[in-house]
Amino acid sequence: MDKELIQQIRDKARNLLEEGTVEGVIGYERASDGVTSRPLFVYNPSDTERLIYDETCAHNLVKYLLDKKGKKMAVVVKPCDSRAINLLLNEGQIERDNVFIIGVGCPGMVETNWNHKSETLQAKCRTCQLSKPVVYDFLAGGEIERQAEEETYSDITEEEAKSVATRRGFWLEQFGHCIRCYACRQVCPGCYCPVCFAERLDPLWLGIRIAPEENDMWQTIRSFHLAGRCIGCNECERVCPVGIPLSLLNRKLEKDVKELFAFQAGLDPEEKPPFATFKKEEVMEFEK
Amino acid sequence: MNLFASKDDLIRWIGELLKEHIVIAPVQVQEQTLFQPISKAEEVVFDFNNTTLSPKGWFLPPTETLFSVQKDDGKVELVPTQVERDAVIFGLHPCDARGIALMDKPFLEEPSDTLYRERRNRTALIGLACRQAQPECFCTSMGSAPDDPSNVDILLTEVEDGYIVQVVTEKGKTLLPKGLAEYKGKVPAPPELKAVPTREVISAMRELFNDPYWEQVADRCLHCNICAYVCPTCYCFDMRDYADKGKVERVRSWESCQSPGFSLTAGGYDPRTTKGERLRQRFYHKLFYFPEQFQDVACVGCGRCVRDCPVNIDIREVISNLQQVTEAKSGS
Amino acid sequence: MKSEYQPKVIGFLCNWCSYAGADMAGTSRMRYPQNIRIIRVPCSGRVDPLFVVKCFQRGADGVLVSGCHPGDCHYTEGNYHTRRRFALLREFLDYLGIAKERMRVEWVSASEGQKFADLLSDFTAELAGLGPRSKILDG
Amino acid sequence: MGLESPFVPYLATLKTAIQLTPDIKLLNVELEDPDIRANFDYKPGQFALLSAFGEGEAPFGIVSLSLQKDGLEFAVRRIGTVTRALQELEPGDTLGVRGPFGNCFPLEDYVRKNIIVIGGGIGMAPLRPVINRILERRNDYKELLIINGARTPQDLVFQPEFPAWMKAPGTKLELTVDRGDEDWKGRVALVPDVVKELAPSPDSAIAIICGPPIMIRFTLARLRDLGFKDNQIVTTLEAKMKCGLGKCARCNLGEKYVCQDGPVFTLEQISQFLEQP
Repeated sequence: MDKELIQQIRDKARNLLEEGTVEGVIGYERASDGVTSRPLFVYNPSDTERLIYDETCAHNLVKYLLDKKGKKMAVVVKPCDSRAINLLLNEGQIERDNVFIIGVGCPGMVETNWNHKSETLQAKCRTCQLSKPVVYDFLAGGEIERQAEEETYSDITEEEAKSVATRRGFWLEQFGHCIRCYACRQVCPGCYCPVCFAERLDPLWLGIRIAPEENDMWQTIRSFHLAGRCIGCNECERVCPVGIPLSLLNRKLEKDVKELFAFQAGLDPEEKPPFATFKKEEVMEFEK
Repeated sequence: MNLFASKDDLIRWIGELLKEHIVIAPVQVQEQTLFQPISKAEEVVFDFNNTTLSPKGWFLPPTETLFSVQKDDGKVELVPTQVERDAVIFGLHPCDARGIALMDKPFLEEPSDTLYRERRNRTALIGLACRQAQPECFCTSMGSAPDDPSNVDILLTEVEDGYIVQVVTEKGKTLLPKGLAEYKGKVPAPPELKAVPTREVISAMRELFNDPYWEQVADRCLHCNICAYVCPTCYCFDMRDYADKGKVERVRSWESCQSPGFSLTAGGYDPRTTKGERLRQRFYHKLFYFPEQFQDVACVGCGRCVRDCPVNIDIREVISNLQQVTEAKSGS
Repeated sequence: MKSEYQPKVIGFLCNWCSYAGADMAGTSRMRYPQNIRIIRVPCSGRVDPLFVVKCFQRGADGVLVSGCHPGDCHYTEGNYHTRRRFALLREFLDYLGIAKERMRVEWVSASEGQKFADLLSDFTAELAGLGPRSKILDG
Repeated sequence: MGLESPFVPYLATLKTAIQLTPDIKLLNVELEDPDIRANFDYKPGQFALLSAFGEGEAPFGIVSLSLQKDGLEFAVRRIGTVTRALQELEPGDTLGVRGPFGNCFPLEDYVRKNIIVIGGGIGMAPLRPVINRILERRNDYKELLIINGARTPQDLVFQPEFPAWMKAPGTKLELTVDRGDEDWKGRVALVPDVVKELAPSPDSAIAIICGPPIMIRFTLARLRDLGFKDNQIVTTLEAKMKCGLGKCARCNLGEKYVCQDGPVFTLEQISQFLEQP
């Protein structure tokens, strides 16, 4: 743990609360296992001492801003998470004036399970090119030198090279494990529809059966609704209790959106997302 | 009398059981250990921490057809699902067995859920005592123990060179393989677990309902259904028809009190709209409503929700927080 | 009775161009396969990817989304959005194991009855070549 | 094991379907099995689950008085997929019935009392058998005041029965709508205001109310202003229900299951629930 960095976060949080700049601060504290971390909501300056920050702080706290609409909140934001702020600003879900962003540099988060912390960096962190959040009001700890690999999507191209039938088999097996707990949706900062298509009753797009056909439709639509919107925090995959490799879906779409529309979500709060705009002159594969 | 079986004996025994039964046992699927029907004894995993999902799914499947609607010449007939075969759940830990015993209470209460009852009657439970406890385990605070034989037909306990076979019920006796020798050695002591002050809290629950604690702890709750679906005692369900090409079935699926439509009526009325109200329902059902109705806490201390909650809402911590709240209230 | 495999095609046709094109094919008595179930939509831009995925889930062998030619949209720009959306969806479904040949996006104007008939013949033949799939469980 | 499964409904045939309002139909259904029909004994306030096969099941209050008198009737308001499918059934079609479930209005306890029945919109449905039971045993009760509100005149539910209700001795029917139309000569007022205006006396009286939550909330306040005690106010609760058997754990309010302990409660009982509706 970087004590100095943590002190900066605590001091800032305490200031913001004492001055009344914000109603609450969303950060991290140590989890009940004493090893990993969990989200913490601080409303009382004295509780700021519970705030921590280290390589287990994987949660993307930006999601919680959607619960706190209309309230002034400060939030601890890692570089990858900061893209979610831009996404939500872009989509008019949060107001910039209501959010105080305590940016933190990130050396990369490690793989964790309850009561267990590994030395291995999360896959998304190995290719993360951001040395600091893309948007912040205060940067705790300053920029961090990162030596990231380039994102080559090699796992995606590997999948693409397989036959359609092989891919079908692979995904059906994966979706067969899905228990429709909807943790992937609930943790996602981009999933905020007041009524998700999965809960719409009329028309009933998705049945209640926890069965491959329905699960397949659930995951297909869930990930496609995030096309051009997924900011790559990979929280969905991290929280999946049955280990479905959701990043293979999200990053496939990320890759295609990059190739087809030269767009990456969450980098610019003003840039129009790919499905909100078009170029008259562009020609798609099916038109050739 | 305790008997002794080597691991080879067990494998042979499972092979025998497979002839007449569906055998559901822990198997390794990618990174997970899951209870699944096996086709051969070698698939069974003996050394595992609690499986990703509890074996409750055998009795209350994630999805099942309750009955199908058959139309013949315009005449409608409803055909209920039948339980076809006897089954054995092999290798379940005592906490999971207690989970099944607790599920019995709502489902076997009259009018009993026939499909559940039939599966229950036709399934034998062969338990496996836990030689090690995980940090998330707290079964001894929830009416069970790592070596608790009370909810299984046979309990196996691993010893150095094999397994102690303890026959608990008559049903268990009928399943026993022939020729097992008596076990005369010592029965190993179960692992010790830290206590959670459940009883104290339950008696105070009525006073805690409107405490601001619920909204505070729910702040970080994502309202996913993980805790409910991994839980051996969560039993809420949904029912709906499934129609495809003239085939109509009434299906029942798992549902969780954390999901958005859970208590929302068609007319648009919902008694639980805040995060705290929704999360509170889960803990009240476990720690207050279920005990009021059936005298037992609807938790077995298996630790799955502790282990799998993405934001570390730890029921043991909730219980001790509630105790603190109670103490603070009575102190002031 | 024909025993050979007849693929099932769902066609989402925009009201202004493609539906009129299909109508023209019909009224001009052009011959085209009868495998298509047509759903008229106000604009190809109305077609939610959800509709297409649902079709495949419930057993369609192929899905056609058809609208006005780019530049001719009755609502000025609906079909430009269609183009982007389904270019991506086709790739994605293919990745998930539903061959991209099973999903077509075509621009058919009100006067292109022949084009509509020809493309349906071609699509049906291609789907027949791919063979049947039972719901979404097969590629 | 067989048809004893509590989830398998009784088969029934739709006898008649009468359009009561633009979105409410009165369905009269007949249980197919004569033995089941003979034993399907229900009381005012109880409900049943109706199945539209292919869509699903939903709970409805039984609006008829007794099997012998009117068979089995339900007022179904089109509100979702199941209700739509039920409304689309034609006479002769098959549907499913499970029930009767829940408790009932303890009308025996109200003998020799003044009864005030207050219903809004489809909330009149469970009150209809209450009114008809009182009229059937008219001498057992004192004054009967019925306050029935709806959004518009067309939305007043049991209009064909209004003449009989008005004619009955010692009975007053007060109608009100939120919005009138050209032909409407009656009251244009909200139900709580009508309660205030008519100011029924709480002496030896019971108020039975059902309607949308907002109407109930303000009506309760008016009744309390008039001096009604919580044990003099009775209502029937709505909740998300799936099984009707206290098993699916969907409809609880605190430790009470609406499907088993309710749906009929006095305000006094409700105020003691841990969780408030």
